[in-house]
Amino acid sequence: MKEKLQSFIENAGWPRIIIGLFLLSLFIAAPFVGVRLDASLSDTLVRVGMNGVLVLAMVPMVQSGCGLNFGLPLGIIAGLLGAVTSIQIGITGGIGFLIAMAIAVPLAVVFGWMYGQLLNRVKGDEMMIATYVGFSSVALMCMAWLLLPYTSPTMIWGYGGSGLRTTISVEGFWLNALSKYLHIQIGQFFYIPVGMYLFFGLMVFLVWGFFRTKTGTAITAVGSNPEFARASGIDVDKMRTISVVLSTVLGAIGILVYEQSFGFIQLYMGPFYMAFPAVAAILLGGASVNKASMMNVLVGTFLFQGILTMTPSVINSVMQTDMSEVIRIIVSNGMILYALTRKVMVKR
Amino acid sequence: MPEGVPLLKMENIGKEFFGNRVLYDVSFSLMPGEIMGLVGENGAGKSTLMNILFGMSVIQETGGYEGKIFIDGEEKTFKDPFDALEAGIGMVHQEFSLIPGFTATENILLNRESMKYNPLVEVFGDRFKTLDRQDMQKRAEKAIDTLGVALDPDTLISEMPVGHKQFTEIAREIDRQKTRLLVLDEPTAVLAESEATVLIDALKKLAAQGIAIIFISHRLQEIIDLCDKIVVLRDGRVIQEARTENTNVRQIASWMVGRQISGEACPDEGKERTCGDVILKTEHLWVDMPGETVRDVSIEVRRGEIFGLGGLAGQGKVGIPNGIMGLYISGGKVFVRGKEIKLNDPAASLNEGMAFVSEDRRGVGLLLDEGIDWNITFTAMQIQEKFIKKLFGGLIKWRDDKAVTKCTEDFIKALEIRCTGPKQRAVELSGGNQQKVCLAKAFAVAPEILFVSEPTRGIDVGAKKLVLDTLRRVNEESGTTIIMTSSELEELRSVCDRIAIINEGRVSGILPACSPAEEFGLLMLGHVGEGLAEPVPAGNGRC
Amino acid sequence: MKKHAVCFAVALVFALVFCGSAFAAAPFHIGVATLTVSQAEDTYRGAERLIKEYGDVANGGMIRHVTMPDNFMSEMETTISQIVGLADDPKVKVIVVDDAIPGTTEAFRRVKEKRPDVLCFAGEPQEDPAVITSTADFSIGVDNIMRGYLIINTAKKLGAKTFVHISFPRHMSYELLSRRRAIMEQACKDLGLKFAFESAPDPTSDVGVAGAQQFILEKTPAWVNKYGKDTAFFCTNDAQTEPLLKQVAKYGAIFVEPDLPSPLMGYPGAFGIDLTKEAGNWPAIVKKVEAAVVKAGGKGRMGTWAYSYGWSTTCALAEYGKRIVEGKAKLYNLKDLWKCYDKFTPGAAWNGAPYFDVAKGIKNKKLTLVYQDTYVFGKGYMKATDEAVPEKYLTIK
Amino acid sequence: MADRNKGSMNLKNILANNAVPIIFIGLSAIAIPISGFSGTYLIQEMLTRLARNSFLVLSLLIPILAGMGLNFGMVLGAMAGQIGLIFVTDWAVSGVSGMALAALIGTPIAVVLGYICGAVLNKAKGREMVTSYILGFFVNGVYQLIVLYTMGKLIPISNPQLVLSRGYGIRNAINLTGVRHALDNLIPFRISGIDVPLATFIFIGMFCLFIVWFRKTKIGQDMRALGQDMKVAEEAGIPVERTRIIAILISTILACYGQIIFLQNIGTMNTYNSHEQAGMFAIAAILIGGASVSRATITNVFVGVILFHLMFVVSPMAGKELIGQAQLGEYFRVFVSYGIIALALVLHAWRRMRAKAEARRSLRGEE
Repeated sequence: MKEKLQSFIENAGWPRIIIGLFLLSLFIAAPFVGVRLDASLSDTLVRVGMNGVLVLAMVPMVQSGCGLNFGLPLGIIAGLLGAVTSIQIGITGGIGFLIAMAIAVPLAVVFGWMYGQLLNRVKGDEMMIATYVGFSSVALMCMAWLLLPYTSPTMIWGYGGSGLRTTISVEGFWLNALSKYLHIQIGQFFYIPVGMYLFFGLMVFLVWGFFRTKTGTAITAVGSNPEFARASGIDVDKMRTISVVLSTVLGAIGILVYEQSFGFIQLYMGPFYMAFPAVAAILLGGASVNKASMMNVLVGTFLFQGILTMTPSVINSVMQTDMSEVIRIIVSNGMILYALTRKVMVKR
Repeated sequence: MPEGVPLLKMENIGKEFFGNRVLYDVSFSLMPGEIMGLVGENGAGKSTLMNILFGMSVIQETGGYEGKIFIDGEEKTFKDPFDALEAGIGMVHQEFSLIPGFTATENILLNRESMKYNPLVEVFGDRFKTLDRQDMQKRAEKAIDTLGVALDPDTLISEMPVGHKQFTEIAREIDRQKTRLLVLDEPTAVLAESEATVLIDALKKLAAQGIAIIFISHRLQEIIDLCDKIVVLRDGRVIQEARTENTNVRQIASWMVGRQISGEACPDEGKERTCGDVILKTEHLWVDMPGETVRDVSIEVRRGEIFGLGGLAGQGKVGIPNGIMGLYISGGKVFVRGKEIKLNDPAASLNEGMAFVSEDRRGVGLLLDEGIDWNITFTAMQIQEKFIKKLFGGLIKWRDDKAVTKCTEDFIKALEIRCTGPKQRAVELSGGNQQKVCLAKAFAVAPEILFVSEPTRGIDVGAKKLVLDTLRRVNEESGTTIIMTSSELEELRSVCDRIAIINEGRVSGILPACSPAEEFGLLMLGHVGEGLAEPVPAGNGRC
Repeated sequence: MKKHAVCFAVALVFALVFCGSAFAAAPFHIGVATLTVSQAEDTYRGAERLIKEYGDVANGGMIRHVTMPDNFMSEMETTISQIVGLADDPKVKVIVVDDAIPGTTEAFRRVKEKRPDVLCFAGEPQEDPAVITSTADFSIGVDNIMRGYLIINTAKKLGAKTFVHISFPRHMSYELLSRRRAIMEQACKDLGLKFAFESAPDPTSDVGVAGAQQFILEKTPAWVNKYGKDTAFFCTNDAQTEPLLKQVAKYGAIFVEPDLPSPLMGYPGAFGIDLTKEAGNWPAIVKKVEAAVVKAGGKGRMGTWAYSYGWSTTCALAEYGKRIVEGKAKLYNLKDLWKCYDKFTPGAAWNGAPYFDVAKGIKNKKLTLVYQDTYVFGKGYMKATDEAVPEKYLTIK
Repeated sequence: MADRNKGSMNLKNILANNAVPIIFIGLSAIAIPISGFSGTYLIQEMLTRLARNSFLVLSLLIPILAGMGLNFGMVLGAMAGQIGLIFVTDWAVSGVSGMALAALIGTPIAVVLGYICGAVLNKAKGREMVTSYILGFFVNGVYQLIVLYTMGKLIPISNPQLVLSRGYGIRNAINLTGVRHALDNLIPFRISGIDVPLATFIFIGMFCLFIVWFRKTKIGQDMRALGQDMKVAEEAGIPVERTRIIAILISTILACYGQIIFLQNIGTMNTYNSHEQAGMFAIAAILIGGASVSRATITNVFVGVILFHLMFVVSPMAGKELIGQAQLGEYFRVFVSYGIIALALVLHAWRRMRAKAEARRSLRGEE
């Protein structure tokens, strides 16, 4: 029994157990302080579905040894372009969503390819450069949002008559395009968007599957030991580029999934900090900077989003103070820090 | 023997690494001002002996040593190199321990700089003393003068020729006022002959001032020129201790490599071996592999042959397979089955039916963080699309994990890899088992030509035998041509048909494996033409 | 780097075209500094309205418009230099900064050091009242003291039984926001409502704007369930107002008015309202928004101000400054100020008074707090400007 | 032949080594006339910004010397300085003595934070930059916790101008009237209508001398050594981890002083945000000045501050004048400032790889 426990702790890792227990205690405490358990749980689950693909977008680059994708905004921008173009075209429902995706994915491929070329030139410094590439591309797009000739009245500034708004509602277009399929509603507050989960599941399956193909295996090997891969006749730069493209495409799809559930498209500085929650989630899930699994994605997204949902409401109700927000910041950044300073440990 | 108390006396030194005995009962002594040459093959135990003397942490971490060390007749134990420095022992390692952006002066006085007092020291402590550049310059010049070489103390290390770097290292040891014993580990390996001469003169000067020197080198002529006496180590034992005036290069060489068991060198004597036509040919191959530069190598290897590449470390033998397999930038021409192959492209070499077991197991040979199964099957999967299920008419190349596991299990059985199962991570295996995994990886592609580089380095005797037997078996059963690189001549002689000795990036000679050991010894030391037999052209071996 | 080069090449061509137009002589210039549309649309549009009225300096007009950083909380340096840069033009006699984000005080101080004659006006100061009044000649803030009572009062009129105040730590470090919260709590007690405080993630923290909005989006239904349908929600952050409006309409709760009220605040985004035809015409915008809100189910339960607070204030401050320079109005004469408001907001009822400093116990004429009547969609004006606010609320901390 | 080769190599190297400043000078040369700012204004602005920012940027030099890259952890020092300023404002100590007192209070806090930062970075060797970046976020949370919830309650702050009227927590903006321009105006100096903050420049000058001196000390030499080769330094007996901590410690303390100088010039303090961008902008400035993550000089600092801030001042205006929309200038500025950092990092990485290839080439045989 004791051994079992020990091996469980070893497998899960202390940080996850601590956060998991913390989250569990929040869930237990919730009903006593007047926070509805079903609603909270449902919120957390919905968030996992919404953010899951964005967190998944970290995996290919981590696996290929490019580090955490702080350049996620680049993929998000591709997704946003797809989203606004789809609204401009004006087709509603699932087809509109598909159109958005059809536009976003090729753009993401192009962006990702360029981004990959850049990262191949700066091996070893990927994370820092990715951060700044993300930031500057967001600023560049700020100009583009104002200048691009979109005309759909739901998107442009009401008063000025040109340029895109900061927040665009997707209601009436493809709000819940995925979420509404097969969704389960139990009572008023418990709701599971099965459609979105299926899609997320599909994405996880595709990524998982990809890493079981020849190319995916090669990418993993490149991340594990580029010299080994090279000696086995693998074109390391090409594999890295593929992984970056894949990450960027997933980022683009991820933001679309996010938006269809969220109901709004966030332009301008919106994508600026989108990478951080995803990075935090996957690190929280137990990934390291060069190894990540589907399990890391699922666990990490659940823990991170759970804390995000639960701390403000529960701690706020317990302590009657707004301090919860500060505590959340300390906890989540503390965990990332822990993950970064952890020595690469040899198991067993 | 000179009279008086010896400066250094090592008595009955022994050392074991994880049950692998590398030193047996080694004793010698050294008088002040005496120069001792320490010779022996790679792996004879020279470095371990010096590491013990210098108190390197690796010795402590692996369970210490046996025997006693006396300095001036007093017993000493060194817990770390700083103890040894304190006792007046200076060591110049094979790899330079220099800071490239610093001048010679700064390197000579690294962490021993002259300092001036300033009032801030009272607040912040001694490390806030300012450097006394003038005094540093003086000290550096003095040390350089002692060496008697022309070295500008203001030159940056990064801009120096290799020889000057070596002098800087030695000058650093000289600057230590306490240094009375200087250990030089292959100081001339990187030097041109003229530079080596200057160094030898400088060392003689030092000895004249009473500093004792232990000089490790493979250049036997230098040893004879410089040293007062030599100690020859072989397989961890002192084979011979002699005054240099009483010996010569030939004799030392035979002491170094000679073994009573020389009959074993040609295991298959009498057995007829059939070799085919030339399968691999290189013309003026050069390889830019740091530390193992290959300059101009032209060899021919026949089908079904086991071809050995021997020579001392750093001479380029390891560079040859690395260059042919495209791991390091290379030039010249390589023909396989008469067809010229594309260099600098690992995939092209692999596609030609060649495979490589790298000497750098952890760096190139293994995916340490992945399971054994991946390690073994990866190359075959990527190059030959083995273990791949094609779905949707080849659109998706799905990894066939079942086949992977099956193949891995077969190899685990065949090569007796000790592990918990196909999924165990490579990093958790012992060196010998890791080596078996590397071999299995090469066998998995069923190569026509197999390069094996230092296959027995760092593994125990049992594993060694298994590895060598496996190579022999594969050669016999599948007719695989094997090109094996090894620093252990005996190992080569026990397996190979012919052995090429590489010296300074060039072939200094090719001999049948049964040739006398001394001849190989001479070739290794660069004494081309002084050998007993003429180099053997391809096809003149036992084939 | 290529990108930069291309940008500049394009830019250069533009410059040559623009430089062509001659500088006709306006008698003096008015400098206007606002945020960008992505941060605060209304003030930016106010500046555009002024340019429409008085012309851009580049084309010989009166208005010199600059923007301040989006990331203004941490880029104070840029804010300062942008505002001080306005005074570099010797013809600038009035500088209007709206929103007067942190850094405005210091910028004004620097302007005054060089050009004491320049009138420095601040709209909606985000620095402490005591801080901004130390350098600005005149400031206008939204009357959070009065509104602390009035919003609750209006909420009661709309049938609210509970009042939920949503905010986060950083906002609660703003004196007026923190005090307003205290006043609201007291007013709730006095008027028989239940007061609740809910905290939400800070949009400037690591979760970003979207994460903060999402929190509101999912929590609102739970809150409505917890506190009942007759709950009035109030949120201190603009970005979070948008999803809040959407959910309030959907779940049938009450929303009196946004923190910085405007028909453009939150509503067009939340309900996806097409306002292209109405651009620039406030009454028409209100009508369109009203239709959308009623359709979404917020009839008689959701409100705002008919004219944008930020837009009106930017315009009024510039107009006020212009009239003072021209000698047509006097500084600190509120009647003159109301006239300026009226010019841009025909038909709207404004009220306001000089700020009362609780710590010092004196009125500060340099900061005037203003408020407009609340317009509830599908119901009409609430006559909030006619309401008398009990004295005691003025001193609640 | 060899010489000519070397000559062209050198020119190429000079261009490559200074690509970032060269691009910046080019950009500025185009943007200044477009922006329409007067020369006096720009000179004044540059002098002010030089005085304001140089110290913060200088604090980056020592960790670079020690091979730890760009210290994003300097925001920790900035926070320490701000805490010092809060107390000084509360006690109404004004002028230079107020600044000195603020520095005195900030120093021990900076020492503690710097030690923590150094210790954390020792555990993240090779990932220093990202780690210190996240550390900044983390400590920011702690800072908020302390300043917003304990000050005024657990930590006595009496001035009602500072504490929120709810009784605890510091207000979001603090007027630093007491120490405002205390240093800048200590020695009044005016030349043809331009105010020169002479005392600040003297102070910065003294600090530059300190750095020059520091490089000459034993510890400076040790840092240089381990900055170049940690392993060799360790073998030579230099206490590597300790020296690295000291490097960060010094940087943090200097950042603390730098932030105090910065804020005395700004005059108001954004309690919860002033420090946030301190690191980002200081790093941008030093990179634009031509420094790399492994090599930086005092000249880099000053050139960088001038170029970066020139761009900062000019680009919004230039953008506005060019495109006709005020806000595009703002976005353009953000784009330029982040883009340039990305570009600088890419160029450095590329150059490093080239240098490595070069070094390997020298190992190659005669062929």
